[in-house]
Amino acid sequence: MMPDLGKYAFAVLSSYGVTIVLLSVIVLASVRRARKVRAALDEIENRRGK
Amino acid sequence: MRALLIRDLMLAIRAGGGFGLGLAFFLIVTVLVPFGVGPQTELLSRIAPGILWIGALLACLLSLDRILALDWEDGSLDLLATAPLPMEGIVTIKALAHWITTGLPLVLAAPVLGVLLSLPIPAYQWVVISLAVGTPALSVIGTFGAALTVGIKRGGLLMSLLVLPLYVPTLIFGAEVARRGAEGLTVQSPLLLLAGISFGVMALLPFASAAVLRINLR
Amino acid sequence: MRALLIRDLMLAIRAGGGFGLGLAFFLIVTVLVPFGVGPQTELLSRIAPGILWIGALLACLLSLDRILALDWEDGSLDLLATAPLPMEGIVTIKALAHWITTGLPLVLAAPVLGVLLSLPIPAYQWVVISLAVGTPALSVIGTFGAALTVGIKRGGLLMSLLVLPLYVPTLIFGAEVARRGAEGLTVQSPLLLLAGISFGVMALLPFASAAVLRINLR
Amino acid sequence: MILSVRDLAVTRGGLAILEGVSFDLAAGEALVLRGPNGIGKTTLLRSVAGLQPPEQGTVTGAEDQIAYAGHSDGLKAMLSVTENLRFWASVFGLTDIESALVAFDLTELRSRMAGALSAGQKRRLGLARLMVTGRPIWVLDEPTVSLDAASVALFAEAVRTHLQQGGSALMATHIDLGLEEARVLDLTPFKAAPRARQMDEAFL
Amino acid sequence: MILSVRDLAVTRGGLAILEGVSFDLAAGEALVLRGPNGIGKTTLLRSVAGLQPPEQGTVTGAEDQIAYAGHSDGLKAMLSVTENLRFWASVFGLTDIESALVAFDLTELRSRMAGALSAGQKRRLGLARLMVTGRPIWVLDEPTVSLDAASVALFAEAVRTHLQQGGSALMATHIDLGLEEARVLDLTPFKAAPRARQMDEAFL
Amino acid sequence: MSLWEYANPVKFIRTTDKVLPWVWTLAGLCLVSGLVWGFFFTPNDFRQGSTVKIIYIHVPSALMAINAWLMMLVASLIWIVRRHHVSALAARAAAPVGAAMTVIALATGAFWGQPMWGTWWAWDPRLTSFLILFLFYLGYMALWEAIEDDDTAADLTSILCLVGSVFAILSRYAVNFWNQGLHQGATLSLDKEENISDVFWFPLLVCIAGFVLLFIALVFLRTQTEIRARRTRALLAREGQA
Ligand code: HEM
Ligand SMILES: Nc1ncnc2c1ncn2[C@@H]1O[C@H](COP(=O)(O)OP(=O)(O)OP(=O)(O)O)[C@@H](O)[C@H]1O
Ligand SMILES: Nc1ncnc2c1ncn2[C@@H]1O[C@H](COP(=O)(O)OP(=O)(O)OP(=O)(O)O)[C@@H](O)[C@H]1O
Ligand SMILES: [Mg+2]
Ligand SMILES: [Mg+2]
Repeated sequence: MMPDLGKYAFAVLSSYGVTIVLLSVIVLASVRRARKVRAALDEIENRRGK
Repeated sequence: MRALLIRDLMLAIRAGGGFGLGLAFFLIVTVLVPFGVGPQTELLSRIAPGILWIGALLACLLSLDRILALDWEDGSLDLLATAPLPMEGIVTIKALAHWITTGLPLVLAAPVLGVLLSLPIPAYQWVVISLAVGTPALSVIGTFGAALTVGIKRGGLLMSLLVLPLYVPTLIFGAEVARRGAEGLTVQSPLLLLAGISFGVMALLPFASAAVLRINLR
Repeated sequence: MRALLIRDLMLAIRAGGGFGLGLAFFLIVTVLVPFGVGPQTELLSRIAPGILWIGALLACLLSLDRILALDWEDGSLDLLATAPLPMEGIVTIKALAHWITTGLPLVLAAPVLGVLLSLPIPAYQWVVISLAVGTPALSVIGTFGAALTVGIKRGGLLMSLLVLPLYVPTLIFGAEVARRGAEGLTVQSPLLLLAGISFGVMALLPFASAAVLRINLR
Repeated sequence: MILSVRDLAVTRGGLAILEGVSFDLAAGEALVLRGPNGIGKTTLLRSVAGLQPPEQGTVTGAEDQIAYAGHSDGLKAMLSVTENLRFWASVFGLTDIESALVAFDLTELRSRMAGALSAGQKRRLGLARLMVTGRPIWVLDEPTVSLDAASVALFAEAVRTHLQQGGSALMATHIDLGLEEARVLDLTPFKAAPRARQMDEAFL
Repeated sequence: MILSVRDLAVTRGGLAILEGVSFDLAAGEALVLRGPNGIGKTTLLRSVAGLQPPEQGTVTGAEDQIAYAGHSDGLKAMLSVTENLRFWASVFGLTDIESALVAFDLTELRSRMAGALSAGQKRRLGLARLMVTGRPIWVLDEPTVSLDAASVALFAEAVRTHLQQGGSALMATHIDLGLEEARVLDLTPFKAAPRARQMDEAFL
Repeated sequence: MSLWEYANPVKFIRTTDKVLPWVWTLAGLCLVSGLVWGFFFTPNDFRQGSTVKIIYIHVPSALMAINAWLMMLVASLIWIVRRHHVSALAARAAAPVGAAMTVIALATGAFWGQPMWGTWWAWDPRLTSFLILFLFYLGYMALWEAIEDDDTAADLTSILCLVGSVFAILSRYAVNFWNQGLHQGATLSLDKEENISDVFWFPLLVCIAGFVLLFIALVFLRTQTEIRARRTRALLAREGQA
């Protein structure tokens, strides 16, 4: 399955690795903060609603 | 306006800071470089024009937070804002005072410090000319940075970070003039570009600085 | 004492200044050097170890005035002096806090910035080691300078001038270690001397700093 | 020359502080703002002086008429008393500083650096600055802090003279200013109900 | 526990300011220093607190007994109210800050950054610091500056409690502290005759 | 119905809530298929060997890094001229994403440069101007963080963005003047004749689409978050807390 990367394996793999890590970090951070802020807002709105 | 300029100059001389600080820092950088990279003359004279420019730029960068921060802290800026001076005038005067107390001494000191770095003879005039043309731009851009960060608690750091990329074009053309001068090449086009930046920046940036300062004061 | 350390670290992180300032300045210097001296890799890699050391030293120098000046201005230093802490302890903690917020980040950032200056591969480890051994000395010496000039109106300038000559030996041996490392020479003797300076300074200078601070406070 | 404040609301740090404040200040009149710590006197005065845009309401007649003196004096420690005063005088286009020095009993200290003054002397210098602005409306935030009785009397005298010359004064204080004739406005009733600022209303 | 000051002379900027000042301060006692601006109250207090060596005379019983609060509050704008207090508490080896917060009505402001307090609120925080030092002698320079009437009462209350617990207080002020029981010492008679400092006498 | 309606926070959240799942899905699909295609199913270049595979992330991230700044510039202008809160918040939301893209482009470029040019870093014009762009991002984000008052921060950062853009162009020009390039020219430009073969071209397009969609999704999500945070603060203020 794994393609033959030849002597450049390190460069290619680390590029993909860095990209995947960074993209995941920014996505996860965004999603987590979105959840947190949403929860905080919901709490206040519900309290107000009651 | 004249009163403001005179006060700023007086303060710079008397309270230290402004006047000596830039010059001292310039001196420090140039003196340290041979200790750091080693004493070989040939190497030093190759990097001399660049180091002089970097030293001048750092000296400017460091004295920036005196432009507005001190006046902010002791309340003078509030009072100036209620005084009958246009904000554009205030920031221009501040930039001018900064140039006189920092940029001008740097220009004058550069040839002397050039000796310490074995600056090639033909380079002297071009280092001085390029600094004379370029440092006003540094002061004006720096005033914009200072206005942007006045009143922010972590101002100093943030200001350096914001101003640094804005300084890059000036540094590139300025150092290019000095370096080409050192090698005896023609310097016309970088010098024109440098002058262009200086004038453009002086004509336009004070408006941005004034706007930013007004926002920050409210 | 622990409370003081924690407070200083907290302030450094929160109020900016301390923590980021040194690092940002280090970054600024290394990024600017190529613009100044030109982009030739071969030239850059020759001066890289020296520039990294100078950058680290300047970054330390700049953050020194935060060690004591801020506490002096808002009156905390008066209060600390009347608190049941020995003055020697206070200055040691202050130096430690300065090293943690400035020296340590510099050590960690040096390899990354080395890439920008095309630092030769064998030099990486020696740059890091020499900085790790040398920066504590910079912090301790700097605290002495800060104590000497606290409360003086033109403090910043004066301090740089006073501290600069005190920094020279550290810079010479530190940069020598890094440079020899880069050229693959033996580094033992400058490294030993550097370590000697660091330990000597850490053992003795706090007493001088405390004495000087006591005099300055009255 | 009338300063008139109508239905003013001010915010600080994103919170509404005061609302519905209205008052007029005629020539020759002094108005003292009172209220507990943190009610918003400083914030209100800054709005009136034009340093901070009000959230609601209007301030008319203030433009270029106001000399403001806040909690900090705007003095330069490394300039002498006369140099400090002369600077502010020339910013406002005046030249005479002698009468201000005399009015606040600073003649003996004239060549002292401002940084070497005692707390009360600094304050006197800060107040003397008002007299060299030539502005008709004085807006003062706790002007008599650190002043001894004699200096408070000097201050009251200076304000009275200013009022007689057709000026007016708006002051916040907790302590006696020695100005019995001044009108007093207590800010406590104007404390803002907890609410968001206007600019946040789009988000509600 | 008695603080005793004998024949004290103090200088400032190379000039003699006060001389021949003597007083005692017993446990449970409060002493208020008065005198016009610039007479030397601040300088005297700094000498008593050990921040400045007196030129002549002695201060006994002060060593490690004094909590000093000067014109500036020693607050960090970027730390919250509790963080500021807790820091000073742990410097003096204490941990409880709640009672100090309550005594100066700061509980509602506890998580506010000190930089975002009003002038009076800052001052209250500066005074609350005294309560977390555990020191018996409070040396205070114009403690009630910027405070409203209610806060002055809080302060007087705090001083009284401190006195009842066997502490004592030495304060300089121009305004009423709400402490009728305090002894008053006017410094005017101790004003030094114009003369050089001792250390300069060798040159005369 | 005008486009500006979406500048109403509530409306913005409602609309983007509907669109977001689609954008996420599409972005995921494009990214995964593009990267898998590029990584596993493309041949090696005869000259560059397997390193060509880096192109599938390097080029899209570099494109997005620049475009994110452009988007921030437009949003800042809208805020300055029309004072729509959402656009200021969108600019704020985009900055960290743009910065991440810049880091990816820098990192992949460095990994690529090591085998191709024998060095991680060279002061090539394009690389250099990217480093400067990264500094702009850092400064912009730091300024947002440092200012407490939301509208003040919006005003100041917009002006910084405008001035910064001018200087970014100036720097780009200056850097070009200063040093000769080592870096590839524009292979993507349409008017040139085909100088990249279809085998590489199609997966690259898919990847670019994936990055664009991911950027849109992230900006929508983060803008929503900023709006909600702002709303939370406003509500708390109304109740007299905070
Ligand atoms: C740290 C190093 C690098 C940085 C910061 C960098 C940055 C960039 C940038 C900004 C673009 C332009 C996107 C655009 O304007 O359309 C780009 C495109 C490209 N880069 Fe790099 N690059 C780096 C290293 C490399 C290396 C080492 C190679 C290969 C030898 C490479 C190959 C390419 C290619 C083929 C393109 C597409 C060109 C086009 O079609 O426009 N890059 N890179
Ligand atoms: N950044 C901020 N965030 C939140 N609240 C703030 C901020 N800055 C100030 N405040 C609050 O705003 C209120 C008004 O402050 P202001 O300084 O106007 O009061 P003041 O009436 O002048 O008080 P004082 O008499 O103590 O000087 C205070 O309660 C203060 O705590
Ligand atoms: N560096 C200096 N050189 C000369 N005189 C000075 C210097 N610093 C202070 N003084 C003078 O010393 C005197 C005492 O000052 P101090 O601050 O002790 O007064 P104070 O009684 O606290 O006054 P206030 O009530 O105004 O706070 C003042 O007259 C002041 O002008
Ligand atoms: Mg106030
Ligand atoms: Mg005093």
